[in-house]
Amino acid sequence: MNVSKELVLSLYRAMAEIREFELKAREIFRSGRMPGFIHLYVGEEAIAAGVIACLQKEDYVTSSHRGHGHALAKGIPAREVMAELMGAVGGCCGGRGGSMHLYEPAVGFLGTNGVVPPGIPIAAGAALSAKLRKTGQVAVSFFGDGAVNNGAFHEALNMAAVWELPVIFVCENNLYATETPFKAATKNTSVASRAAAYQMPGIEVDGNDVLAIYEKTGQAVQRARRGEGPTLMECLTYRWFGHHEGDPGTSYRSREEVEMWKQRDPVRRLREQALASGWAEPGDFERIDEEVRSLIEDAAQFALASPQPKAATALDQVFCD
Amino acid sequence: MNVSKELVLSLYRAMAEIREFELKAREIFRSGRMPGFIHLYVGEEAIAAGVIACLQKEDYVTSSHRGHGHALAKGIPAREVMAELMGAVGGCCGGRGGSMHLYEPAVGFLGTNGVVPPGIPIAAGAALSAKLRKTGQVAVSFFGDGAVNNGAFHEALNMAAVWELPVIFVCENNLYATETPFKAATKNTSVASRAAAYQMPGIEVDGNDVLAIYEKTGQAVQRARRGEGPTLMECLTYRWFGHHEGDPGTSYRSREEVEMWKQRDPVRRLREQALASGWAEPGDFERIDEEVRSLIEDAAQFALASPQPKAATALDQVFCD
Amino acid sequence: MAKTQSSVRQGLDETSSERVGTYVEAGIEAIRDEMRRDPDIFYMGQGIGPRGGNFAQTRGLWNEFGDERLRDTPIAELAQVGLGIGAALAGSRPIVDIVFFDFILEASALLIQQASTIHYISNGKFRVPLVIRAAMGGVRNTGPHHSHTFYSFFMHIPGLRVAVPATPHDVKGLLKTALRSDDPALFIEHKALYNAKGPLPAQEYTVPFGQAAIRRPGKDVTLIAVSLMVSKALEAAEILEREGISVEVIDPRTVAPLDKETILQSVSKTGRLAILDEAYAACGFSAEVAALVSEEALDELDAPIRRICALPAPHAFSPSLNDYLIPSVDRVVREVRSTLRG
Amino acid sequence: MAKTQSSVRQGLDETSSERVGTYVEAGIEAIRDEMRRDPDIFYMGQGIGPRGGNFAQTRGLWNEFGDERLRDTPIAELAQVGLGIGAALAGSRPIVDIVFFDFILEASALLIQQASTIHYISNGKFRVPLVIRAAMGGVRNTGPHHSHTFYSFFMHIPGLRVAVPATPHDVKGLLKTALRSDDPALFIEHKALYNAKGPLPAQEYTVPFGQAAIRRPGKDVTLIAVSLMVSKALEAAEILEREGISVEVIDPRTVAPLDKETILQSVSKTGRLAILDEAYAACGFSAEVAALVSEEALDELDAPIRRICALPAPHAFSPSLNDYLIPSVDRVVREVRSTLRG
Ligand SMILES: Cc1ncc(C[n+]2csc(CCOP(=O)(O)OP(=O)(O)O)c2C)c(N)n1
Ligand SMILES: Cc1ncc(C[n+]2csc(CCOP(=O)(O)OP(=O)(O)O)c2C)c(N)n1
Ligand SMILES: [Mg+2]
Ligand SMILES: [Mg+2]
Repeated sequence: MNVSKELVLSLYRAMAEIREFELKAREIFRSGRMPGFIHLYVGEEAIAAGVIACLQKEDYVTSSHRGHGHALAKGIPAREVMAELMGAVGGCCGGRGGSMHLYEPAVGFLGTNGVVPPGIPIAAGAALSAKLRKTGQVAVSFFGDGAVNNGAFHEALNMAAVWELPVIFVCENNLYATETPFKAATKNTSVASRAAAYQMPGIEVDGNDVLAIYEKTGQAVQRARRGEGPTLMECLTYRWFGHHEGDPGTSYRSREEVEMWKQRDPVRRLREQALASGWAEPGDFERIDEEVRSLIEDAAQFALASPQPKAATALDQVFCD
Repeated sequence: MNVSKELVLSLYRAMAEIREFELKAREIFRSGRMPGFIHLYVGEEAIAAGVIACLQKEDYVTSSHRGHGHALAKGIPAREVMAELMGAVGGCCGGRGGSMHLYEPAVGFLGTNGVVPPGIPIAAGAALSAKLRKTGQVAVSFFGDGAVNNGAFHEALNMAAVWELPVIFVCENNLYATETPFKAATKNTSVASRAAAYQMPGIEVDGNDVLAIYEKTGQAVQRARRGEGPTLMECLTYRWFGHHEGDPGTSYRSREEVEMWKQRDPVRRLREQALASGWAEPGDFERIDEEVRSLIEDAAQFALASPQPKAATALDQVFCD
Repeated sequence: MAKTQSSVRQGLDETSSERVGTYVEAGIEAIRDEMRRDPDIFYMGQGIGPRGGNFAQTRGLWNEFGDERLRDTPIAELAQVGLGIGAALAGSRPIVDIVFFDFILEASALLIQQASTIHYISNGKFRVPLVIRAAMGGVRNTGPHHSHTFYSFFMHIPGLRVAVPATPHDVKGLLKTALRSDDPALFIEHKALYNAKGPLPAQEYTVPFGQAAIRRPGKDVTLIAVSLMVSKALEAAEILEREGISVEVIDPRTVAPLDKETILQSVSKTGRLAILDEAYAACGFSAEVAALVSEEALDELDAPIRRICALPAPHAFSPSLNDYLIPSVDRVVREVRSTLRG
Repeated sequence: MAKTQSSVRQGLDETSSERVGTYVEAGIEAIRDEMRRDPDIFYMGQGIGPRGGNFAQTRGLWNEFGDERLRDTPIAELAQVGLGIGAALAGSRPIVDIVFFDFILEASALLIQQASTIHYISNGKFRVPLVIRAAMGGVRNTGPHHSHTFYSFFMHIPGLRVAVPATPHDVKGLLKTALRSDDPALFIEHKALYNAKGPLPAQEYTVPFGQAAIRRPGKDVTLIAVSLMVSKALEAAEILEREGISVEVIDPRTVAPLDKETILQSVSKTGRLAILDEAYAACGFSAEVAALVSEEALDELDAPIRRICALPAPHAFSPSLNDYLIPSVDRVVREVRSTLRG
């Protein structure tokens, strides 16, 4: 793969923005000012960044309960994501949705989701629409290892394969669904191998290696755009924190395991790799870190200042017509 | 495999009984005296006969909408099955169920089913119960090719595999679900190959060869009883008639295809094989044919004479307590 | 939805049109017209392509629109509805045919959690122009798994439209409205009505949602019914007429939105209310109508409300049991008559 | 089910017992007792093993009963319920924990088509002693996918029992009844109640299905509520008492079967009825109670019935919207008061 400075820095920037966003969201949540529940993506940033770097604005993404990273990478402004987490009017859904219900048609973002499986068939449906309308768009569905033992995964992958839909199924296998280890939920712990059941290409990739993800996704997107059908991509990764804020995430995972995965930090890894390979300079990264810090600080200020929606609007827009 | 005369004749008898039953049911249905809809099993008899010959009375079976054969082979008397098809009190469910809702706890028969997927998880659940109660029972689920693209198939096979349940999943792949060819419903037309997705043994067998089915099922049952978990078995077969009585079954299938499969008649095949191999004499088969004819004639008379349940009982037994 | 017109007086066979057609033809006609008009509409379901549908409900459409727009699916209701939602979000206008209404349960999670909420939760940014088509109810002893009529589930959920047409005229007009609406809608036909004949105007028309039809005017008692039960209501009204009891039969045509005004106006005229429903009483459509009137027109009632519904047992296969459980014209006559003795 | 006892008078914190416990402890206690007593009971669900449940609703059980009887499952609600039905048919007594009630939709087909019908359709030959456990309702802004209360769906279907306890006492007593019953039952707790405290007798007792509790006697108006809404009803009653309005608060405790007699008796005494429900009004529990009274006690009513329910919009995440949509004590007070002006 030909690695340009521009590519490296844009992937870095995407990951750094997610990392900074999540840490800020955590801080606000812990201060008691954020309603609801949030599921943080720290440790898994390479997947959102690497996959979405291969997409156009018009392409579609569906996401899971752990979806801030996907929303940011696809282009919803950090201000609007953070305000949405607050249930505030400045949020991308006016505060109606919160963390697990982020939507933005302007960037093809078909929603984070409070339910585990639905994003998978919804992405396949968006791909079907693209195919019927002959727009060349592709759809990507992000979901966890917990989703792959669910019936919707099976039905959607089968239909996507037989109809050759332009969709990429990205499994973020972080080894646990809540506290259940993947190996307790299935006998076949290779998600990629399951693609064979649908006669679809299945790819396993290091989920903390943003360049590898970028490369593999690029190939899958090209196949999809050429009309050659779907791909299942398994990205092996790990969440640093608990399942949601409030879960320490330590009772079912050893300290060593967590530490080992922190050593594989995808953000630091790209930076070190880039410096070692001479793709970019230390100053490049420092500048981005600084930009991202102020972007997220601004997002937080915006979100905290954004008022709650007016109660009188609560019955608006239940229907279009 | 060691083929005894006793085995050959009992397998033959089971198949002949199903064949005769189905033809009689068809006759009654066509005479306009039978309510509802029936799905006939003619052409597929070897599967019910061969699989269930490996089971004990205590073992469990779940079945599909095409389930008369399974019910008879598992041991529900032909009289009671035929009367049930009539909605008559003499039926195994007192007429409440009809063809797609045959139940009989005395022989472990957990139901034919009007819905395509549910028999699959229900069988896995019966196997779980057997495992928990340490009874050594196994469960078998019969379902069509149409069921394997459904989410319940996926969820149940995954759970059966990870919990090592004593269950055998028997797919009767007759190449069509209603009028939809299997190859239009999925890209991967090998059902047996899908077992790999669950890390479960997958076996493909000639569904019109009752001895092969008997042998393969025997091995799977032994594995299950030894606590080594589930098996997926794909039996390749064909239905001679339409999807249900009333569907001629000819608009989506060529005459040649139907004819070719009729040449593979599993009943005649066993008979010819047995005669050629000297396992039995012509007279053995003639005697069985005669017995079966009178058994089914008796069942038909019984069913046609059995009255409808009294309307006043319609609200009984909605609850146990 | 703002009501655009007041209720209409319309018997099962009175309209200006001379043209007659069947209920199943009416649906095909609506879909054909709309698919010709709007290239974004496509249709998916089991056996709806070359076969033309289990109930012949898509006959001829595949010949005209081909494999791309008439898509046969595997037996995967969950994915059918899920793909439908995704396609609707992306700008298509899918019709997902579930064939037997019972099997919508396999995908109820997606309708209730996703389709009904996305417009609202996205603050109006997304629309879900999805039509679910299905055929409910019993016909020729379909038994416990193929006879359900639990359309009340979808009335309970904000964000969904539910149409339950009784006539060819309304099938065509309501299906067109559903296909032009940007809201998710369930279009629920009745299996036993597919061969029913009635006026079927050839010219372009729609029937708005939320507008009841007064199938038969009357003054002594109001009888509410939808779908197949409308004809039973009319039969019963006919019989009662001979006894001097004048029954007003109202068919709401859509149950979400529900035309409350027409119901309340009728009750304020008659002072008596019965609801006839093939579904169970508990938390059903009949409960909702009774509750509505007990909230908004209690003072108008001269007698207790009656619900004439399927008796609370699973749908037994046996004809003798089934006929007892499902409301018969006889039972309707008896129950309606009893409101006048109250 | 035959009613074994008449309704009981029982406030949220009046019983003979001195022992106090939480709602979540009460459930664990019931399950522990019954699992010790009956080796056929086992429990499956997501995160209910070593973790002890998302709501701590199985804490300690895995330590005692181990992996075989406390089974963590994949995210596969359909198979969980399907395996539960199969195990029940084979003689086990499974508890299937769905955790968030919302996700029962993923398996509603199996409950409605299979579990509810098999005893009846098999002519009484099979029994399905399956308990579905789940936690409903909103708590700390759980938003559109985690706040549902559509228990009315299961009231609509014959063959299912539905318990919706409001107190620790009833959790323990009703769960024991469910676990000893041979019928499929949904045992639906409320997320916001798990930490609620109340009397929790240590000794053996059960609470029968179909027997309401009169939480507060009164004479001017009957207010029906279940689950979390009982405490709001009592708060409102307290406030109204100060205005001289005496509210009788009735908690049916199970909605299927529903204790009609207690409700009708109360209405015949007060002449006024309001139903408070966290669920939507349309075809909900509140509709059923209103319909029941409009059928069986119309003449007793001195004022229109009121339904005080979630307003018809998806469960918005934003606290300001959510608080507006879900009935508040304020709203209850206003609505109940208005029945006395009617
Ligand atoms: C249908 C359904 N069942 C259960 C849940 C509750 N739940 C939310 S997240 C989660 C675990 C998901 O694990 P995984 O898919 O691996 O994603 P991760 O959290 O590891 O990113 C569960 C069980 C749900 N949201 N939807
Ligand atoms: C969930 C569900 N969807 C649709 C149907 C309607 N249906 C009944 S049988 C059938 C085809 C089944 O095909 P297959 O499983 O291959 O069995 P076969 O009839 O070929 O024996 C369909 C679609 C159903 N019963 N259940
Ligand atoms: Mg995970
Ligand atoms: Mg088939």
